[in-house]
Amino acid sequence: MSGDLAGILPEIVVAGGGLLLLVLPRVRAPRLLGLITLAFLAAAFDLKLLAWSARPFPQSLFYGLLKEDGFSLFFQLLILVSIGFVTLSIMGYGRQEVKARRELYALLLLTTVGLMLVVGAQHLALVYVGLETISLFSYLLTGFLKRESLSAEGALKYFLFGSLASGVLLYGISLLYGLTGTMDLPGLADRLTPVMAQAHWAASISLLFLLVGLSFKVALVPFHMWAPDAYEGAPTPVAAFLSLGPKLAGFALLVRVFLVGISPQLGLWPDLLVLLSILTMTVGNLAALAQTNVKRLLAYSSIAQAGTMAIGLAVATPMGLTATLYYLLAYLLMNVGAFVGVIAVGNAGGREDLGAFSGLSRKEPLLAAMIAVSFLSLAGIPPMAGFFAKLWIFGAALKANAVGLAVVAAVNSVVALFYYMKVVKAMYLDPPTAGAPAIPRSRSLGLALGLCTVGLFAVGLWPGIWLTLSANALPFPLPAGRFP
Amino acid sequence: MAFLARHLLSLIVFLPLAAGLAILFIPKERDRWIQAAANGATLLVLILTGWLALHFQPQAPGFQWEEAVPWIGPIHAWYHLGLDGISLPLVFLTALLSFLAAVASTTIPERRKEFFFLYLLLESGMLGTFLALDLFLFYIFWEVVLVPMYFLIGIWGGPRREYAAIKFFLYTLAGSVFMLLSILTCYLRSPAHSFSIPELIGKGLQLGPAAQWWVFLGFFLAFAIKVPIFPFHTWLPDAHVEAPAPISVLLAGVLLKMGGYGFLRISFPLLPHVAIGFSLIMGILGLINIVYGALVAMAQSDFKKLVAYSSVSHMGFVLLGLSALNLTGFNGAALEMFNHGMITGGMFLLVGILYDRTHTRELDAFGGLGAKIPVYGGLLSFFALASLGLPGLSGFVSEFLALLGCFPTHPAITIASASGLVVGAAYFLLMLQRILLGPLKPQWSGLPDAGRREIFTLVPLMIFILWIGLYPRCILALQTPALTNLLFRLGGNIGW
Amino acid sequence: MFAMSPGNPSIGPLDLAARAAFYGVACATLIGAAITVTARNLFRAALGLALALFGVAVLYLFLEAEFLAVSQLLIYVGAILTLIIFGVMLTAQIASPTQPRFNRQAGISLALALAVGLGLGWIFLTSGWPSPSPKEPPPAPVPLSALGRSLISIYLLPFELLSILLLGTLVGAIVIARKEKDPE
Amino acid sequence: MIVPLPQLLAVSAGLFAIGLFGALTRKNAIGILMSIELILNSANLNLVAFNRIWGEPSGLGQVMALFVIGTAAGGAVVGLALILTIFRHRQTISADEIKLLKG
Amino acid sequence: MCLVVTVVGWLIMLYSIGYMGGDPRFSRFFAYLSLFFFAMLTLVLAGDLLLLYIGWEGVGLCSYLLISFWFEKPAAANAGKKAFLTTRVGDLGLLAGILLIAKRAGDLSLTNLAAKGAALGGWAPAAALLIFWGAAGKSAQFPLHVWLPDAMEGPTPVSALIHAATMVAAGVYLVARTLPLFLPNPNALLAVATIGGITSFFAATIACTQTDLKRILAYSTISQLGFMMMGLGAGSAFAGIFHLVTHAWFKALLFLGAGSVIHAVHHQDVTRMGGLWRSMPVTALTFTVAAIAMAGIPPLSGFWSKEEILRRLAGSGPPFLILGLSIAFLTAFYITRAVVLTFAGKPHVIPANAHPHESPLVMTIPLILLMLGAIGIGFIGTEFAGHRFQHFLGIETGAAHQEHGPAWIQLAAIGVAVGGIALAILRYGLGRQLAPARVRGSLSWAYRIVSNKYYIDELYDRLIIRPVLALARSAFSFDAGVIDGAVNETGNAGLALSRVKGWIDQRIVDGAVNAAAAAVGRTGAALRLIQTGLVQNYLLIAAAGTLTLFAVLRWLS
Repeated sequence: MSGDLAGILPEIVVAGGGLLLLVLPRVRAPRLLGLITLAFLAAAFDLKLLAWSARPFPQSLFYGLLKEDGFSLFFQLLILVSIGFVTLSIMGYGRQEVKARRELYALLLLTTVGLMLVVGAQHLALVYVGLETISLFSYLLTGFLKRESLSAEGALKYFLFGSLASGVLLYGISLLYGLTGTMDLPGLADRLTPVMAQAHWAASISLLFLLVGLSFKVALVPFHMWAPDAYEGAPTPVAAFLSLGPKLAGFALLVRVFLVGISPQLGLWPDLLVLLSILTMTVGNLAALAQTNVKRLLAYSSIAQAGTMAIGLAVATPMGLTATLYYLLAYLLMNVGAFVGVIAVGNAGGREDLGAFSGLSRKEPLLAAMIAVSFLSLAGIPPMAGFFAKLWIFGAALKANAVGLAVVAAVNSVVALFYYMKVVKAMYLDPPTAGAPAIPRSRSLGLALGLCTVGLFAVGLWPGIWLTLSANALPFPLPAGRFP
Repeated sequence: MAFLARHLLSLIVFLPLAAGLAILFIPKERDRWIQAAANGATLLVLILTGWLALHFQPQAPGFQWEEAVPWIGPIHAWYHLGLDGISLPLVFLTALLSFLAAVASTTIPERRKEFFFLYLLLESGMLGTFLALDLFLFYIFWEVVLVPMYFLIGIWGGPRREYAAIKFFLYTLAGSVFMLLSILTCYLRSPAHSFSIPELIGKGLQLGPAAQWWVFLGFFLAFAIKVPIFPFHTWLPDAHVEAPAPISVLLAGVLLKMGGYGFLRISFPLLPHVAIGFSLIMGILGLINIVYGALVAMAQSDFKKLVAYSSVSHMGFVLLGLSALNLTGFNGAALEMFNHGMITGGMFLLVGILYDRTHTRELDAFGGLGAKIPVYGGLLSFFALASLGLPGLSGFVSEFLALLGCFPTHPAITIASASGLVVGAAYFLLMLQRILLGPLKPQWSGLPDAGRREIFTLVPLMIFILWIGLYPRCILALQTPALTNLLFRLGGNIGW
Repeated sequence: MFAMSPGNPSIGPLDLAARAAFYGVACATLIGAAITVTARNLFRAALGLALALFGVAVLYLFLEAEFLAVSQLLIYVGAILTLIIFGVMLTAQIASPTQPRFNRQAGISLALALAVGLGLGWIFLTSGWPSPSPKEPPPAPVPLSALGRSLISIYLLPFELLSILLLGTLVGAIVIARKEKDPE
Repeated sequence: MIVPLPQLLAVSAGLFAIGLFGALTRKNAIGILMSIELILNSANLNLVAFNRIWGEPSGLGQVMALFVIGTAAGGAVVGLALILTIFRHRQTISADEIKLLKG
Repeated sequence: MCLVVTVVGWLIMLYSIGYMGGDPRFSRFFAYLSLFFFAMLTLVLAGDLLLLYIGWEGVGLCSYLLISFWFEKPAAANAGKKAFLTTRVGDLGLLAGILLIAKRAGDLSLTNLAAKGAALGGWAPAAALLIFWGAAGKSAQFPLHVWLPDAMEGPTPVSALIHAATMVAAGVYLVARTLPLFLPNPNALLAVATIGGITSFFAATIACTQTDLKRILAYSTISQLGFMMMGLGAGSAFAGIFHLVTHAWFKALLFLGAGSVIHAVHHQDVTRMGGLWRSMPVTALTFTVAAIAMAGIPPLSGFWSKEEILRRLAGSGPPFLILGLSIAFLTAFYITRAVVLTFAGKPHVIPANAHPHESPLVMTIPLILLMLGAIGIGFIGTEFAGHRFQHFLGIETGAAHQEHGPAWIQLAAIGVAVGGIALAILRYGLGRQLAPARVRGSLSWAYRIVSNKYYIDELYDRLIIRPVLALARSAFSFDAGVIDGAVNETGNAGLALSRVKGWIDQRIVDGAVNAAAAAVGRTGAALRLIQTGLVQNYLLIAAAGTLTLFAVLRWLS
């Protein structure tokens, strides 16, 4: 038991941080809250790094409910980094009533616990409780801008949609349990093979429900419709969080459940994922074209990006999965960059539409350049990380002979370019709006953007390191010589 | 020094970028410094490439000044640069036009710091594209060109700049995305398992005939959009017209060549069977480009648009030469790229000079300027004549070689294409007539003639145009061995 | 004999009575559910939900899960439903007779729900449900103590996570729902 | 006591379908919340029933059902908090009037 | 040829100093002229078709530059463009021919052409005709001759040099050069001869009707070029080249003389001239000598070369001979007409304020020198000079020497020349001045017709002049209306076509892209509509999506 507790020490640290923030006496300086949060996150990050270096893998904890392997560590590190970025962006957020609330930071840390546990979960009970934790806290965070009715509206829609989705997920779990008698992922994998033959449709339905529940988390089309509304209503840092945390967890679980737990040979999950990813990319990109609110645009963009990432899972090869992991890393950096840009611009006048970005390059050349780097990376322009991420995905699809998928993805990346460039165009080509308020300086936002920019180039120009990292994080041993 | 000599190509590629970054740190008020830095950097690159050209050994096999460093370990992508006879003229062209256009960029009115940063980034990208020997690196440079170009058109362009910029960006990206898929397929389906172009060529691809066609088409789309080949050309008039003059120079002078270069460097040697099968289509497309481009150019009333469409027509000769599948044709195609860069680059500079003075490009707004600004008139006539393929000037040599090369392969197409020469003459003469001849309009009575700086930007081009027109061997000798190699691979007619 | 083997011979009268009771409870549950989704009056819908929840609790009893039945009553009916009724009263939208009960997509939703229900039912009735070992006697119901033990041993992690969840939701809900007095 | 599994599952399927219908059609946000509770209950019914079949010593199904009840409580709290907030802003909790965010 | 170019060219340059004096672009004129010499000499001295082609295009360029030298005049600008374009059409043929030869024969040098012809095999006639096509463009042969009359918009020395003496002869030179290609192919030769004949006759008739002095000369040039082509078509390079040389002299002289006149009276209309011999005797003298030379009166140069061609034509068959003779007749007629109208008679319609005077020495000296040439140059090709020219050319001397045509050809040639001159004098020199009765009286040899003088007038008028005039008129109108029109219409049609293409470009090609983009955009907008903001719509879509996924799953398995 003590070994188990030692294994989840980082999670305990984070949870402790969250609880500490709850019981902390009222703190006037939001920066202090942020720094405390960051300190706990950094501690957990450090411990996770320690765990990474202190192999052997994998370790099974808590009666096999939790698995500490390269995969979960990879995701946990990504989660910690993204929550760190979110914290930084909260610290730079202009809305005092949001960022001064210690409950916000506490909830963020508690959500982090849920996220970290979920990505290592080997048991559907833990998966369910973990997902519920993430979801419920996400709803709350979305509604945190309580003076704005839009925030509550977004949160409510998110909540209603999410509750139904988790009901469906739960129903799927219950059926799966009925068919196999277990919720243990490895055990499930063993017992499902005969069941698929015996009760094909019941098993199919249960897995389909599972897929739907997870697709909601990742916001795959047609389970994406909450996302734009929630993103737009949420405080921008929370929108950034929504585009990262739940997505990371969702992808981790999709891999854990569908690629490892249920082998792709069972059933037609890869085909369904192909369908979902095509739909998601296309709908996400097309819908994003018509947007003028940058936050909403980014919501659709992150839907489309998730669709692209799903290709790596759909082809169900080591290369594909590696590509998805790399993509997640790149996506984290560029999406944070984009959202931080929205926050910085929104801080000036509260506007988050394209017009607010007009002429930014003349007023704030450095800020504009960094935002542009993020958007160009999202569009997949080399040598930023986003390009390489797309590249691996295309490569994985081609390698798996899914040429059609690769072509659809390629066409989509062209469509996507158009709306990403709308933002860049506004910043660089449009004249500044007369009388627009100056953008307040924020060190934390600058730090976050700077880190993202540097990271995008670092991941882009030396992709080999990160590719190897992703490949090492695969949840199954890499077949020798098959990569890439 | 030895280190520099060993990394000469890298130096050439990244020198502009370094200078561009340095320019970002020059205070905005020091405009002369900014201009001087840009001029200096481009001049230095020009000197270095000139040195390369002088020390290039045409007969030596393979690539020269090659550099290869592992870059992305897991996928065997290398940082691999090298120079051969196909790339050398284009590299030199890039360096020359970049320098001249930088000198001509004094007319850019505002945001000059950003302009020159992007400009130098663009130069790095273009040089890198021509020097990269690794498909992956090639693609990166290829894309790197797009971004600064987007901004250069979008920020400093004409009234419809935003439309033109995004159109250019979307078109080219659409093409290059498919090229990326093709590159990946090559990589995945080659026993070489590498992105290195020589290695891929050496070991071949393991692809069925149909798949080879698809891969070829992927490359083709990217290159066709860049060249541009009908019907993928519609970005070109917009982009050329809206771009500021120095950028139009690079756009027409260098960027279009990237497509033709891609055929010679990648598509043809990598997929020889398809290249042979594609020859007829290529020839027909070349014909369409020539005739169609010329006819549309004739209908233009906008000076710049006319020159832009003339590029479409001229690039048709490149295609014609490529479709020939023999040494003469290839020589013609490669030379036409070089020549067209010089000639059209000069034309766009001239358009810019006139536009700076008059702020109009309507051909009918001019007239009789030949008497008012004779130096300009002379320069314009010179470039127009070079462009319409007057023998003795470089344009003729390459067009003739392309026709000559294509003739045995596709006689009918060649003859039909030759009619483009007549139409070409027609619209250029019409243009000259509308600008220079006829009575002088009163509003231009105060028009100053071409200044020293402007003449300075044009004279080097004229020297080259004349030199190559009279003594084309100087370039042909450089590229012939490399093209011969390529033809060996294609099994084409080397003797012709 | 539990389980579904069709030709089970030993069906005694007691079984029959139990079975009748089961069907009754099942019907009550479904009717409660139906009231929940159809009642125009929201308060009545809440009562329907109570009926359904109660019915489910009785079904738990049938399944020899007494602790769960009690928990259902305590937590669901006792707490959650009360909360919901509070919500109904706070938002003062108990009934609005002028408004239609359903939104405009009722028809298609009905078709969809029917398809789902019938499809699920058909699949459940036709699937061969596995059983661990058909020849052995049915496993004994899980004793409460085992349940308790596994909650603090095997399932400690989700259990603790659940506590974090509840704590967090309470705090968060208070923050969000509380009327803002001081702009902290 | 003997309860045939298929019939039980049918009840759960019925609850699920009714809940789904309610979630799709109830105009009132609280009504949707209640419908979702029905769905959760249908799943719980499954869990307990299957637990009875498999007779696992750890009582996984029942434990899971307890977790579900717990999370449902949390969900109801969150949901009601959000509904109250939106009611404060808009004086309505009718799902087809909450549509400022769209497009 | 080279000598012709340099010597005649030198004289014309000298003349130009006077003619162009005072022009603001004096220096540029001479720059262009020098460039022309460079190109022309390249053309002439080229030992290789490609180099020849370079010179060929070069002279075309200079021609363009010089025709539109006074570019402020729209007519001049148009004429230059027309010249360049029309010859470009011809160049196309030449280029194709070069390509063909290059492909089939391997190299492009002008040596061993006969062997090349053999190597070309069945392609030889095609190659020959393509080359002829090119030559036709440059030498203004039917139907590509339309540019030459317009080219008279250029300064007169230019007309003399380029459009009379040298450049237009380049086509003849080319055909002569490549004659070995033609020789084995009778059909090719026939084509050359036929085209040449048609052109020549056609142009000659037109020349009879023109009133613009330079245009008369221009049509005469066309006619003479056609005549040369006929000579070549008859298979004799010598005949063509010989006439080319003589023609260069007298036609240059004619043009310079005309230039001198125009310089003096400032217009070009012969009907408004007359009696100019008084005020400008040198010009009148030289012009008249040149005219006589051209008309073919021995012993002036034109006679010898013309006779040579006619003799050759006799070998080609009677139709060609008759055609040749009639051309010779017409030539004599129209050139005399021009002389008579310009110089003879009283100065009757000159504008009152104009005082024509003789041109300066720098202009008249070249005239005189050219006159000497026009008189004497013919001898180099005759028996009297021992066929020096044939030896000089080094081509087919033997054949030319031995094969003497019948003597009546010489006589006929003289006859038609004299006839033409006489007729012209009759009609223009005397007919105008004298009353009809005096005409009857003065012409004793027409005594029998005296009583029927009206009939003779009628006959002349009806049978010769009217039909000729009508023919000429119709030919001119054909030229102006149909062919020129066709060229113009082609131009217009091309323009229209290119406009259509521009439209296609914008609407169809670009349109397709834009339409695709618009479709994408509309889909995006439609997707916005789906996102209604109603959460239950979202749920419904999600549920329907799940069902669909299930259906897909069933369908797949």
